[in-house]
Amino acid sequence: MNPLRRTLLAAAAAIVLKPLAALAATWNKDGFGAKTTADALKTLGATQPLPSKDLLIEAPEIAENGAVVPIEITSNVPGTTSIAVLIDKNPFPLVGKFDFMEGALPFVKLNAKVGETSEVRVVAEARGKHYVATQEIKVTIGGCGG
Amino acid sequence: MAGPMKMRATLNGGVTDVRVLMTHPMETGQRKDPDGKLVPLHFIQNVTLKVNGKTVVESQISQGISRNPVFTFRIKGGAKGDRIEVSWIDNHGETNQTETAVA
Amino acid sequence: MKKVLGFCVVLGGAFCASLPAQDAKKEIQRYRQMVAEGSPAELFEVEGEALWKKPQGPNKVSLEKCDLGGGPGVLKGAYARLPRYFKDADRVMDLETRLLHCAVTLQGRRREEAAARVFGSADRPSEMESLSAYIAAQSRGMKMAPGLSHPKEKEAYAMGRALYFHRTGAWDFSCASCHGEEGKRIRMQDLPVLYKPEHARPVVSTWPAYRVSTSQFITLQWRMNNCYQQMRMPEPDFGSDTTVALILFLTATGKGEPYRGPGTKR
Amino acid sequence: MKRIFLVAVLVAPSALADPTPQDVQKLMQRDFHARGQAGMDRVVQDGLQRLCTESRDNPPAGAAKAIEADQMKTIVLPEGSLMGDWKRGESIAQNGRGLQWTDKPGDAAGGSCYNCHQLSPQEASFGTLGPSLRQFGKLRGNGPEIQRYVYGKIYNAKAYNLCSQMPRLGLSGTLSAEQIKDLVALLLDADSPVNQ
Repeated sequence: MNPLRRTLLAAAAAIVLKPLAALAATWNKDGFGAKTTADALKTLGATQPLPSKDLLIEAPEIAENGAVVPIEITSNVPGTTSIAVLIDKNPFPLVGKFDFMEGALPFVKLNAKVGETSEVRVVAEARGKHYVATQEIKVTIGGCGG
Repeated sequence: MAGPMKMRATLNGGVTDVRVLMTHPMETGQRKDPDGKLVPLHFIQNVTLKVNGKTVVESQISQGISRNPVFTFRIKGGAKGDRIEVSWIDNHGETNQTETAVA
Repeated sequence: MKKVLGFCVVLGGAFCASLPAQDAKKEIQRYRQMVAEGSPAELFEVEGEALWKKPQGPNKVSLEKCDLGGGPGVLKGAYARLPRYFKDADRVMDLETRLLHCAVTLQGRRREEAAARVFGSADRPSEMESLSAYIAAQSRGMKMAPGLSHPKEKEAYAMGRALYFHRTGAWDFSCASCHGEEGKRIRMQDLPVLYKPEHARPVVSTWPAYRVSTSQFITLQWRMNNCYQQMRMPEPDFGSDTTVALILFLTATGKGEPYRGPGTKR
Repeated sequence: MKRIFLVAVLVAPSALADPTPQDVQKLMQRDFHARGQAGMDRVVQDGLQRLCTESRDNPPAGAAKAIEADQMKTIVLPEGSLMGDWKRGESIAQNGRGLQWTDKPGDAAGGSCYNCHQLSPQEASFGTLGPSLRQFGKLRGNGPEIQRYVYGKIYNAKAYNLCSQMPRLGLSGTLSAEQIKDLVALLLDADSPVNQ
């Protein structure tokens, strides 16, 4: 590759990467640093979320391994703009917050670490209100342990 | 350099499922290496999903997401050939991105 | 009366919850299903493809001309027909043994160097692991049909079967000590009886695999190695006739099953 | 010509007869290497392992009795009480390490008991390769005779059932006399969770 072409490519890469990094600047430091679910919810402005049957959690009741626990969330609450996922018993309960814009459905499937048997708490925001649903996930021991 | 990503976007009955895999250790900062030293906190903080250049999902995540993260998102409608892009940035400022067309 | 099984937390172990045994089993199956759907195994395929095409060794060539049994460079369906006899090496080889052979003969690498790091870590998978992921994936949907007609293949199969039932080591174990009776488990882990086709089929059609508990991609050579470790035995050489014979015996027992890996394991 | 070919075909199966335990051992001696504390001596079968391999764990009664008697002689009962501390016994039962090439030789090993047996009701993640030992002492009492039996069974299970899949935890050097006594207490002590 000739030097000029290399320089041009590097410049092109920088242009592509920079706006992405700039866009991705928001990260709720206080929320992710909170050691309790209550403190994390405060940073989301969701101190008293309303229980909702329209917020669906699809997750196994028993996980063979806490390192990978699949959790699928669907919000049928009209006007949902974000979904936050918390594992109550984790050292830092808040594991993710997903903001949905025009074009995306309020749905996410992820794999979370669940350190010990815990409630999974999902909080959705819709039209200025917060809604909540929970499910317990039990974590067990798998094989030989040797 | 960041390890590979892999993505699939499939149109199914008016909804496009986007499943994206990322290579990342997602270190909690509490794990010890074989020599007994703590492995520093190292995790993806933001994941962005774009459709034809327009951002549709902005995610903030923590070290509580499993190693080698896998996410599925859903897009309303969509058409075959739509350009799907996913990018991430971690707490070290490292980034990676991948793109695919809806199939 | 319904049989009740409890479940304890990993940390502390003080708190236990109860669920009826049947529901527990169903829930664990659902967990496995969901984990498999979100498996990062494909990431290793991407790395494996790059490695397959990367020039390496003194000869500065890639592995793309490696003959896995179907001719130089033929990947489609190759994994489903391994282990098998290779005339150029005059022995039966499984995938990893063959890859090591190609690293030596094509790339001109020293065997010791190419085999120095065959089992990787979560942070850094080994070449063998990534290559296995990539190559095995090219056999999806194809029936497992290892070589069983050449005299050396028959010999290896018989040896694999004898190894399976051979009791030795500090704890007097054979493979059948754990994988010998139906319906048994170690801790919560069900144990397939691998000399029975109905048990071997779902197993051999999903290796190699991503292992959730360690975030590692694991191969059949690793599985043999780790079983012997837990049997309190010394270590089998990578790619030895012992390991290949066992892999052939297991694969032959599960033959006919369409390959659907790389899979996901506990 | 044709006849010779036929003979060859008829002879072939015998050439492919199952390898003997001697054949297998010879291959293992070539294909394994010592690592950590796992030495190559472990590849050499003793008489018991040989007989159990040859008979697929169904040894002829006479031979079995003779070797069982030999195995019984290996059991050395310590002086005094055989009842240790059930709390320590519980953690020994939980521990699945010991004698592997990755284990440090000096570190205390475990008995791997929960891998195969149900014991305390608090531990739900137990294996089923061996029989459940729930309420073992409650059902069988905890007098000197049963203490000796439990100690002996853990020390060398093969003295009681030649081709048992249970390791000879004392004879193999996995567990010390003190550790085995703690396991005796886990099974027999009236206060042990096993007997609740």
